[in-house]
Amino acid sequence: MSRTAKILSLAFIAFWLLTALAPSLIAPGDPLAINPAQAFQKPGLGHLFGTDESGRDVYTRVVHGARDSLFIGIAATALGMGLAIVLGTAAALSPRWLDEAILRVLEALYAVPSLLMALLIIAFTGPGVGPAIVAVGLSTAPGYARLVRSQIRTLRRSEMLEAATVLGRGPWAKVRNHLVPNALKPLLALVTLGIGQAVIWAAALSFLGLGTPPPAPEWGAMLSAGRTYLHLAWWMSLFPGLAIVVVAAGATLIGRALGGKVKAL
Amino acid sequence: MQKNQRAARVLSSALALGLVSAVLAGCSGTDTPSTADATAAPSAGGTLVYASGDAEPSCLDPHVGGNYPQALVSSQYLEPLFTKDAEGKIIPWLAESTEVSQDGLTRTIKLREGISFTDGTKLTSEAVKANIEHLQDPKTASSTGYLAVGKVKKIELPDELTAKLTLSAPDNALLESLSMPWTSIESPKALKRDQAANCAAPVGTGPFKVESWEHQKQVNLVRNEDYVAPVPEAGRSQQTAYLDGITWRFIPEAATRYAALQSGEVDVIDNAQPDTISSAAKDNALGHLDAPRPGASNRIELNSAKAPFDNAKVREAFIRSLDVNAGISSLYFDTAKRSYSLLSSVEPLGISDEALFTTDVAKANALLDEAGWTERDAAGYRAKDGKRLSVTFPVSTNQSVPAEQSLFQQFQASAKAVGFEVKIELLDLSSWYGALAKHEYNLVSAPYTKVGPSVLRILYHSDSTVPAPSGYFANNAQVKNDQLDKLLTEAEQTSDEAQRADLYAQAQKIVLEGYYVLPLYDQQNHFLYGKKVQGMGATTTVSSPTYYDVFLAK
Amino acid sequence: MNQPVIAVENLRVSFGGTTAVDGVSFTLHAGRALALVGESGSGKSVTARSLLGLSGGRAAADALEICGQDARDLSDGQWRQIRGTRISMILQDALMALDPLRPVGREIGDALKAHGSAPASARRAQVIDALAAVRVPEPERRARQRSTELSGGMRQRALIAQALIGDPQVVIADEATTALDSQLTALVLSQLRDIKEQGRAVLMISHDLAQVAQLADDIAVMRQGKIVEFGPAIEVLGSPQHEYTKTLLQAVPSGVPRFSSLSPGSAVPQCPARPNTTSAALRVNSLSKSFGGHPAVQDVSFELPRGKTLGIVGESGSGKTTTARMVLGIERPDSGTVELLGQGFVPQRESARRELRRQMGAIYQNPLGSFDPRYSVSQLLTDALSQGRTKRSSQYRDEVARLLEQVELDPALGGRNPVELSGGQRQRLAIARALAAKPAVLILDEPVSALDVSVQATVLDLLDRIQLETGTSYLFISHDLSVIEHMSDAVAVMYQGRIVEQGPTEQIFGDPQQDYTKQLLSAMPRLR
Amino acid sequence: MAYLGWAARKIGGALVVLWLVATAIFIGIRMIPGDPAEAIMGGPGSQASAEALAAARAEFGLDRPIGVQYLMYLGKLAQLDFGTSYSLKRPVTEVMGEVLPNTLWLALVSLAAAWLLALLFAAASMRASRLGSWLGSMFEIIAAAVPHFWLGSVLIMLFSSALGWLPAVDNGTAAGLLLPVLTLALPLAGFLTQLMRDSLAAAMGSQFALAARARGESRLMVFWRHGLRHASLPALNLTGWAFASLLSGAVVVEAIFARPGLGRSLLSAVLARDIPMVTGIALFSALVYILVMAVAEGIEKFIDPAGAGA
Repeated sequence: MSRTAKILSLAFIAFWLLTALAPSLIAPGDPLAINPAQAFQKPGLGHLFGTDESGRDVYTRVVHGARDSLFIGIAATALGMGLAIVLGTAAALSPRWLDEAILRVLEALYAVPSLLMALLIIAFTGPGVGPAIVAVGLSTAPGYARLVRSQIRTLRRSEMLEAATVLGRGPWAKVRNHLVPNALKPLLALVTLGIGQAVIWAAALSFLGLGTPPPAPEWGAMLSAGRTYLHLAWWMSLFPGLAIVVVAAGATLIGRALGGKVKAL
Repeated sequence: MQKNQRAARVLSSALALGLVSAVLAGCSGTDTPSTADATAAPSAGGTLVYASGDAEPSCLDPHVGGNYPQALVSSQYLEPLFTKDAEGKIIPWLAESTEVSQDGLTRTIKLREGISFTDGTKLTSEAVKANIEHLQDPKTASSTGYLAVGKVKKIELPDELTAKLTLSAPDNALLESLSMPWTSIESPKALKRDQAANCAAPVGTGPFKVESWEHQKQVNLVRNEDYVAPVPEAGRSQQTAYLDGITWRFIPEAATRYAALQSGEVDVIDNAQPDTISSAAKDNALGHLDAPRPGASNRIELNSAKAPFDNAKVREAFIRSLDVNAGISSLYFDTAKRSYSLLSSVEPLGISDEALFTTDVAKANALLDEAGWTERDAAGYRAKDGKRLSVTFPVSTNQSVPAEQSLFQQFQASAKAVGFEVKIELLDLSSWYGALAKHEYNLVSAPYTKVGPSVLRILYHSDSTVPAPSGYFANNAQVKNDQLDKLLTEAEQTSDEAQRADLYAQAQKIVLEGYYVLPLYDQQNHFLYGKKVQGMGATTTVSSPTYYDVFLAK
Repeated sequence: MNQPVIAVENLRVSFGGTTAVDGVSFTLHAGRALALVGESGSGKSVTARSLLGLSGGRAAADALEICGQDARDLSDGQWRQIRGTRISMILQDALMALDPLRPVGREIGDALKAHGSAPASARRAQVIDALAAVRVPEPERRARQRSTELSGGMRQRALIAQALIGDPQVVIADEATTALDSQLTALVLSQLRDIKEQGRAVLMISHDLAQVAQLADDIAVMRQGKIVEFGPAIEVLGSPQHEYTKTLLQAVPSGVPRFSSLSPGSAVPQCPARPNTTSAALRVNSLSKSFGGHPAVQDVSFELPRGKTLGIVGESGSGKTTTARMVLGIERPDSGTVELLGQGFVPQRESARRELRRQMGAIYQNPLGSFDPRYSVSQLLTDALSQGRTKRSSQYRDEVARLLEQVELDPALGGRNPVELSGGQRQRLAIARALAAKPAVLILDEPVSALDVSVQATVLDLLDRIQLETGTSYLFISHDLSVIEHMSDAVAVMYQGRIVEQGPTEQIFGDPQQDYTKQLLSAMPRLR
Repeated sequence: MAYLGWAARKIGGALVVLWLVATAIFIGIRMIPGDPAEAIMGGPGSQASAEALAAARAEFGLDRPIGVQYLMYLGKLAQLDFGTSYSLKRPVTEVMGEVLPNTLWLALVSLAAAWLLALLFAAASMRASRLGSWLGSMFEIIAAAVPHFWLGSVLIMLFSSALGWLPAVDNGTAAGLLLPVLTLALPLAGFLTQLMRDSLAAAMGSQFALAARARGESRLMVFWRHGLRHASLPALNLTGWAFASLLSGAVVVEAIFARPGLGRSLLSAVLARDIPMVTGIALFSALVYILVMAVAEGIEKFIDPAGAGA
């Protein structure tokens, strides 16, 4: 990763972290404050991104929405990755039959497309943030798990570990010094790629009315509300849409800079 | 169980056709409200493409279940026994005449001669019996129609065209009930088929018939070439419909539906959104039909059986804290008129009282103080004995359009100012019914469409607080008032029109003044149509448009 | 003399701002072979590719004639007319030079497709003829196979057939013999000789003078984009004028006695006092291993005396590497034992032999894979010195510096990542790491096979010096007979998983007993 | 013979996967709090009659031990009996038979379109200047980051509402397919381009490409014969994932463009808590996924029998 890329990535992450943790620093207003008289204001000096149907400031809402959207994306990815590390490591280190069994489970998870899986879970649990996280997490897990598995298997057979054996390193030292850090590095790249996608899927669920309930300023829910007024107030859906694109594209760029390949998704 | 399950609805405009809803089904002669050049002579031919935003019905026979989307489509191929004239008076349609016995317990209906179903079966009194029995058969699983004919105990057929209905109690709403699409008359021969076949293609007497149903996409209707109008219209070039057919499509996305109308892919859309109605008004190419539904107005009910709304002061405080008008005017672009009534504006017996609902934040605060909600918690909400003043508001996403959901969010924000915490829960229909059945609500908005003021009995009689075996009850406000019960029962049984109006007025006053209900506006029912479409305007008694008079300009 | 088929005058090629070829001139005549010799980056490949219009950079020349045609301002379309029909190219690695996803017959036939509209059946026949001409058995079947399904020899032949099918007058062999074992090298050289004898001109590119000597009529020695010496092969090899040519010649190990320096300026102590002990550092007793029922190593036994070098030589697939891996205790033998310094090493439990492992180090052909990619040079060495306890270098700074010095690496490289090092530097780093624990035995598996001859010379000199200084025993595995001859005290020849012959180096190379050994030696390119 | 063994392994694996999905759904239904019969009939809101509940109990053996219920459930599925959708009142298999072809067609056309777009972009980026290729890579990253639901609305807004060039809803013509296909294909093309570009660049810079050029082949021929194959391998490898993401996208796209299909059926089935329908759709989509994977693997094996390029 080049120096500029590093600085830009860190700035990008810092910006969104700040936005998510202390949105009031960037947008001091109340994202829920209504003002029907000010509904459907065009973007301008008073309202940078315009206002929505209840006169809420879209800019404030987009900024405050970062927390929910990113939280769902990060939580879902963390869940998927956690599950993937457990399953992938288990598969890589297990005897063949168990490896096969875990692979089938992963394939079963894979065989139900992510949004379908989310809907399936929601069919059982009802809508909400929790099910959205579980759904997106579960459906991303098999992709990560396969990577973890192949990564560990490759590493196990690698010359690097052979060399460590030859140098007289014990099993614990090999796992701690070489296996884990080297297996984690590509995962880190993939996680950044994955968070972007998880944000999109979570937004899709909110868009379908099955994720974060309004009036919380989650981006997908804002888009969902905005699409009704697409003819009248394009800014209501443009800006949350842009926020999703910026986060997902930025995450992809960072992931790629970290050496991640889309391949493993 | 039916209350009216509309999948999505819209707001209304002050424009063009505000009055059209009073026009009767098919019985026109009334001028169709018109787009710029409504003077073109009717010409036959062409297929109209209709785009519905409602969920696709699972059955095209409105006897089964019985919701508004079914009413919309079935009005094209089924006809009821009665309808309303331009003044809102019930008149016979498939029936020729009717009379009721002195005690109000025997209703005789005489049918017109010379009308046939599209399967060739003649319309006879046998059909009336078969249809009412079909509605009452539990296997049909009718909810709306079932309630409508609930008092019919026995049906005798003195001759081929006469049916004699024996009732369990006098019912002055029976004719209104029999004017609704959910009690339309179908071919008795066709009703004998299994339910799946009947659902796929019900057989009626209407100007169109069901040709085929491409699930999830469209229902194809074609002209009934043998149509006989029960009340013939003078001056028509033909007695059958002008259109060759109607393609009845399902396009759930409001924006897509409107885009398709703009680009001319479809000719008529329902569930038009407020903003599109308002922009269509500026667009000379598009016509607008505003047809508020009859029955109850759209309103929020406050559950008086549960704290904190068991206290009338708290109910009033909640209602006074809201600035309803500002929200409606901005969200609905002045397409929806504020209502202060329990009943739709098309119901002549409805009464209004604006003074009860004016916004008064100071009074709201005072009332809450009086009711003992004097503490304030960390989040700024009022509390009593450490308990927060919190109310739950389950909202069915199937029954609430985006503008309405936004309105509720605005209520949430303004109620917070006086110390209410309103928890809006957006639920799918199934979970929403579940929440209601379990009494997990303090506020609820449940529209109910029915012709006539007898809807008041269904909604506010204490009997309606008793759940049906399925858990459903219609009295969501949980009003239990002996005097009210008495008024509602009497109103339904009297044969004196003036007395009926007076009894219903007294009943409405009790409900309104008890702050059980916050009326919002009529049940919105807006249609937009393209320039080619001429002759739009006629509707059924439940305000669903009919297309007998409609033609496409060349 | 007749018209040259290639005449180049003052050829200059640059990439961006860097000049890769700087004023090269030569001529090449039909029926003759010219060798362009130099180390990696000397500009020889770029020069050759310029003759095909494929230099990839900006090329200019005072004259560039191909078969009498001025090729300086040809359009891409005109170049395509020349490529394959007048001048063609054989690339280094047959596995990489033939598309692994396409049948070789199609690959060969593409050359015809590009140049004419012969019907498909005629093309197929021609392809099969071409394969038969380079002595591919069952050409019909082979034509349908992909390069990955062919054996090494078959693949090389297919590659040559691909270059010859358009009947070109000039064939460029770009490192066509590099990294091949001796048998394959001999095969390719004989094919090239056939090509020359057919009256075509051959331009051979190589870094190895010994191989060039087998074929070339003329030799041009290139360095830093310039030809530093040009002349008939006999003269250039026999009495080199330029210093650089001399260095290249000196670097060829074949026939150079042990401990004689191969590189200028390297200080191998002259007359070393070598321990003359008979005690074995490593004793290997009848190791056997089979994979999926196919025996890979059968009954291999040998002894490595302390302070000496045992060379194991054989073609690829002869079982050398499997043997090395069993000796290292990475691969578990089906039967047999290994003793290190008199103690049992294989088949002991890993925990039991961990202490003993410090006595045995390993060097691989490609050392990069054996380094943790996250570690810098000094971290790698610190990790080795601390027995894996730390990679922070502060505490071991002096020892790291000493190790780097021992393998003649600039201590300034300590902060670099191994990826940034050259091949020779990486191999030195691998040696330094192996030496950190002061082992008694080093297992060297093809340690110099990936290196240019001149770099190979310096690494071999380094290994010599270390052995003299530390008395470390080497098990030296290579397919390269000349390297084995130069480095080993004793040699074991492996063939099909067995040791067919072993003995002192002079005996094996001077008086081989087994037919296989004789055959192997006859294919060995020699300078001296 | 090798293919037979491969097919047998595939079928075996597919059955195991289907069994796992079915089992997960079975467990899911049992985990819904309350009466499972009510859950099967569509949750509390279905207000199913007592008779209907009794019928459901008998049909699914809910009064029997859980093991028996499970076996009955599997037995029915094995006979391809997915039951009757309570919300549509029609057999699930019949509904699937209607909607599945629509979704498959949409997904396949979109997959083809995404491939085509990705190849075009990847090929174009080979010749592009530094700025051009930077713009290209930004474009592909942004395309991959655009949510379907937003793109669909914007496309309708632009091409139907404002310009009136393309129909917003399916009208049976190719033009009606254009917007939904673009909506699905653009983000996917963004992903595929990222994949293809690397391997295309590797192939075009490889020794065999040089050898081909040295034989007299033009750049275009090298692209056709070598670049394309190598570029398609990693993307082919990802076909299963791509197809799954298309099915996910179909849920949204079918809703926006009013197209009948699997996604829309699922969405309404979920909203109606129509468990037989949900079960059927989940199993059908798993089956489709498995089939698509098998076909993709077959093509991959055909292009690259030795697994050399993967």
